[in-house]
Formats: sequence, C-alpha cells, structure tokens
Amino acid sequence: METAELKKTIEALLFVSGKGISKKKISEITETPQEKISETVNALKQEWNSNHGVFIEEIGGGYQISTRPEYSPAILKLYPWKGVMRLSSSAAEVLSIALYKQPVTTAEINDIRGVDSSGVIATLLKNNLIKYSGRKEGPGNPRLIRINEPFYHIFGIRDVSDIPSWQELGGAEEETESEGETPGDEIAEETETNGVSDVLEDGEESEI
Amino acid sequence: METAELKKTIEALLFVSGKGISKKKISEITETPQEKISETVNALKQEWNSNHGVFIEEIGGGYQISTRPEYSPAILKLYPWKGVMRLSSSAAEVLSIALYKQPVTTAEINDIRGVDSSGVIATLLKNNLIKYSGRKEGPGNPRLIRINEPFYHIFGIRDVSDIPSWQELGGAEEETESEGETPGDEIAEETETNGVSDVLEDGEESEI
Amino acid sequence: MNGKNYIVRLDAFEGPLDLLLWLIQNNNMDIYDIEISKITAQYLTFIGARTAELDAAADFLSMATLLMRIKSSLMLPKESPEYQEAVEQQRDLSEKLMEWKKIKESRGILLEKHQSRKNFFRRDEPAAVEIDKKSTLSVFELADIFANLIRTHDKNFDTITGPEIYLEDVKADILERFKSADEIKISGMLQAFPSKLYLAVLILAILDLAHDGIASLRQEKPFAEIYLTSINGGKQALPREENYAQEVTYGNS
Repeated sequence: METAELKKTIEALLFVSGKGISKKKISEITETPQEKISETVNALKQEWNSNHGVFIEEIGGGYQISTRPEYSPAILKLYPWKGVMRLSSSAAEVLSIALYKQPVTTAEINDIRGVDSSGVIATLLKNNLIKYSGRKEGPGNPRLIRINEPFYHIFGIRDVSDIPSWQELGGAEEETESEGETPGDEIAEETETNGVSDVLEDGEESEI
Repeated sequence: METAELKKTIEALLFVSGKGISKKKISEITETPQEKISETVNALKQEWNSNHGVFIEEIGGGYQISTRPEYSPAILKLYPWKGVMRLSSSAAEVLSIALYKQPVTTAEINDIRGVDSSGVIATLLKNNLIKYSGRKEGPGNPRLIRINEPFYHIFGIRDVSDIPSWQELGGAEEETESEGETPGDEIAEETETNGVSDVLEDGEESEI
Repeated sequence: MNGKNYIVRLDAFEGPLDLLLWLIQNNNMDIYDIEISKITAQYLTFIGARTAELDAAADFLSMATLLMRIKSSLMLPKESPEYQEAVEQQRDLSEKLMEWKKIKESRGILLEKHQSRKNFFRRDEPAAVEIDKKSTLSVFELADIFANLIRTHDKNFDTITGPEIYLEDVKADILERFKSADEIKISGMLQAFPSKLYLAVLILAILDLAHDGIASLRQEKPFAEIYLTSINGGKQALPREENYAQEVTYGNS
C-alpha cells in the first residue's frame, strides 16, 4: 500500500477500534510488511503527538489512540464514572500473580496470597482486567485465569521491558529457577493469541 | 477556554466518545459559548477533513468523528460484521412509522401495520435504530418509541431537514392531519433531549 | 523483637506469609536461612497478643502450627524421617515467602503505574460510527413505505393479512435444529411449512447463515438433496465477549 494511503488507513483503524491493535493485525489488514507499519506509525506519531488532544501510543504490544492527560477533566465531565479509579492492594496482588504466573487457577492464587481471593477475582473478571481462558488438566479441571488486554492500557505497560522479570523481583536474592516462563514470554504470547489483536470478539448482527 | 486548548479538548472528547456529541454538551463541558464551539469545530474540520483517514462531521445536531468511506474495506477486515445494513421489509415499515409518527407505542405500530411487530421492534431496538424514551399517558402507560441517533448516520441524514416532509409524501393528500406535531418538530426535539447528547447511558460503577 | 514493634496491628498484614516476611526482614534474616525457633517464638508472641483482632484467625493459626511442627522436628536426630520432612517443609516455606515477596513488590509497581495512568483515556469499544454501514434503503424509500402503509391502513383497516414469515425467525428455527442435529435436510424443513413464501425466506436464511460462517451447504450433485451443516455447533462465528464495553473502574472498598 502506498504510504499516504497506509497512513490514513491506520488512522481509520485506530479510531474505529479505540483499543489497541497489534502491528501484526494492521500488517495483515493492509497487506503491508510489519516494518513498513512501524515506520508509518512512527511518522503518524510525529504528526499527531504534538498539537492535538489525542496521541498514538504503544500499549501491550499494539497501537492505540489515547487522550492527553491534560484533557482528563473534560473527559471526566463526559464520563464521570471513569474517575472512580482506585485499585485496592489486594486487587493489585491478584493482578501481579496473574501477570507473572499465568495461566493460573483460583486455588493457586489463594495459595500464594494465603487468603481467599475469590471476591477480588470476580471483580477483576467483571472489569475485564483478567479473563478465564481454558481449564487446567487435573482434578476438577479448574478454570485458568489470564491477564486480559485492557490491563495493559490501565497500567500503561508498553511491553515486557516496562516490568521487571520474575527473576528481578524480590531483591534478586538467590533464585530457584523453577519458573518455566518469564513474564516476557507471557506478554508476548498474550499479545499474539489473546491480546490486542482480539478485535473480533464483539460480534454483531447487522441484518435486521 | 483559550482557542488552542479548546480545539484539543474537543478532539479528545470526540475521539474518546466514538459517537456524536451535541454542541450543547461540548459547550457545557468546556464552559464555552456554543458559537465559539461551532467556530472551533470549523477550524478543526479544516485541519482533519483533508489528508486524514477520519474526518469530523455534523450529524443529528452534534459532531462526531467518522472514518472516510475509502477505508471501509480495511475496517471490514477488522470487524467483518460491520457493513451494509439490510432492512427486512417489516423492519423498514416499523422504522418508517417510528420516523413519522414518533413518539409512538408498540400498539400503535401494530395497529398501522395490522400485524404484530414486537419481534421487529425488538430487533430495531437491539440495533439502536429506535429507542424507548418515556411513556405515554393513559391506560397501561405504554412505552414510547423514538428514532435513535445512529439512524441518522446509517441513512446518511445530517439532520431533520434531510427527511422528506410529510407533505411531500405520496400518500399525503389523503391524510387526516390529526397529528398535532409535524415530524420535523418531533425529530428536532429528539435531537435536543434524547439524541446525541446521551453519552452517559452506559455508565457503571464498580468497586473491587 | 523489641517492644515498639507491638504497635503494628495484625490487620496491617495480608496474611500469615506477610507477617512472617515482616518478622524475617525485621530480624535481618535471609528468607532461605530462617532461624526457625527464633521466628516461631516471635510469630507466636505476635499473634498471641492479637487473637481478638483476627478475622482470618484460622490462616494465622495454621501457620503457627506449621512453624511449631518444623521447629520441633528439627530438634530430632538428623537421620529421622521427621527431620528430613521438616527440612523440606522449611524449604517450601522459604519458596513461598520469596514468591510472596516478589508479588508484593510487583503489587507496588502496579499500584504506582496505575496511579500514573489515571488521566489517560481511550475508548474500550469500537466506535459507534460506521461510515460503511449504510442502509440499502434510502430515506425517501422509507417515506414511500410509510405512505403506502398509511394508504393500506386507511382502506383495509379490518383486513387480516396472512402470517408474516420473519427471516430472523427462520434463522432461529435452523439454529434450534442444529442443537439436535449437525446436518439438516432442507426438504425436511419445507415439509413442515409448505409455502412459496416460506421457501423464499428459508433460502435467504440459509444464505445468511452460510455468509455468516454459521453453516455450510452440501449437495452431492445437481438437483439432489441439499444439506445444511452447522459450523462450530451453530454458534455465532464471532464470539461475544462478556462485559465487552464495560468501563473499568475499581476501588478499595
């Protein structure tokens, strides 16, 4: 696709989606190599990222349009309920566990925290910060919990380099390398399979 | 509000909303006279409406950002379920009644069509072409149906002046003008009170 | 532990691991080298003074039990199975403490990141604007339809028209049949409602379902029986995510 057209197509896609769209997805839609997409988005960022009320940011391995923080008072007048954004420390703990240990069961979360977490899990699910995805093989086949895409936006996590690895946490004391996956792997996989590229989830009938 | 700031605030509002916002609402949020809003949006239009994948349009008495039609194929790849809306003949009938008789009850629609229309009404409601708004005084206080804002967009109508007037209709000569209100009045009122300024309808608070 | 630490309330701790970690750090001990008898004594003193505060008493008490068991087993001869088991249990406890420590640290990072993001907004749902979603009918056609309706209505107010067959009803009917059979014979559906109108709507419904990726069509040869096969159990090809458009708000109750 020709650069000027590609730029406008990406603008249209980002606007319609609202949520992040992965580079891979944009590349598929526009039938353009991913490097060209990065290049074009960078040009778009330059164009947009000064002198406008919105900007293009990279979140959770995808691109999205976000409003500049200066205009949050106006946004909050339009959507007053968006202002209630307190995060309890227990919610942050459950999210941490989901982030580093995903996929993880409720029982495993309870075990790590040493207290029952089902209420917190229910609320996080309701708020789309985590999601159920599959079941664990074994007795009772408990449901598996994973981080959901809006998490990356809420916490402003661009990619893995934005969070310490599991090994780096805890003051880097001697490590037992029992963890098979690094959070880095998880986020990358998330983005691939369940993250920002999941734009088809909101099915709708257009024939009436 | 200073012009440059106002411009950016309106951009932030329009991008985050994704649907129309009335001039009145923007004026309230920004505490700026409506004339100043019109002026600023016109400046914004100049800026956005050339050389971008999205543009600012005036729809149903409000402003919204829309994608340029050239980029529909890309959007359809992102959301294959979006596209052309085909109306069944029964849906078209109910919609035409809602358009010219609004506000109207289900019973009145059934009466005009001579068949039960509740299924069609449910589908039109689901597709946001009509909406419930208020109740009729009288036995049972039935709910009143009105045209909903997306209708304007789907039918490519800017505002009420684009709707063929009652007098222009083929059947107009045999009409008993028992209707106290012209459809024009109705739609204008619609836009003011229940139309594009209704952006708070899906608010929800939840706590973890 | 010195006396001033007793000001700390038990509900300041998330659970027994949190308390244990605090005690260990307070004593400058290594998580992987806990002086079990010292820590056990402090743990017991601490919760002993505060049992009344305890909502989650059971959790704290079961940790106390574990600590005491490890402590007493470690006093047995090294060759005894109990001793070996206690070493194992202490090792497990260290692992859990380290895990907890990491989660606490990550919690702090997330809370901080969250705070710094509170003024950034995006739309979590697709735009209502669909420039490509246009009605195949124009508003003038809609006006004509209404004019016709009114005419018909005036002349034939009492005429009862035949039952209408709705496309969505026929589609729903097919989807219903898919619940019990993966493949439907189309002639079978017509037998139930033998009318030209039904056939016409049925064909539209089938084409729609095929178009939406819900069903596929199969015919062995021209003019042979046509079979409609469900794809994905007759479910919508595009799954709807629950609470998709919900705003994300949360708080600490």
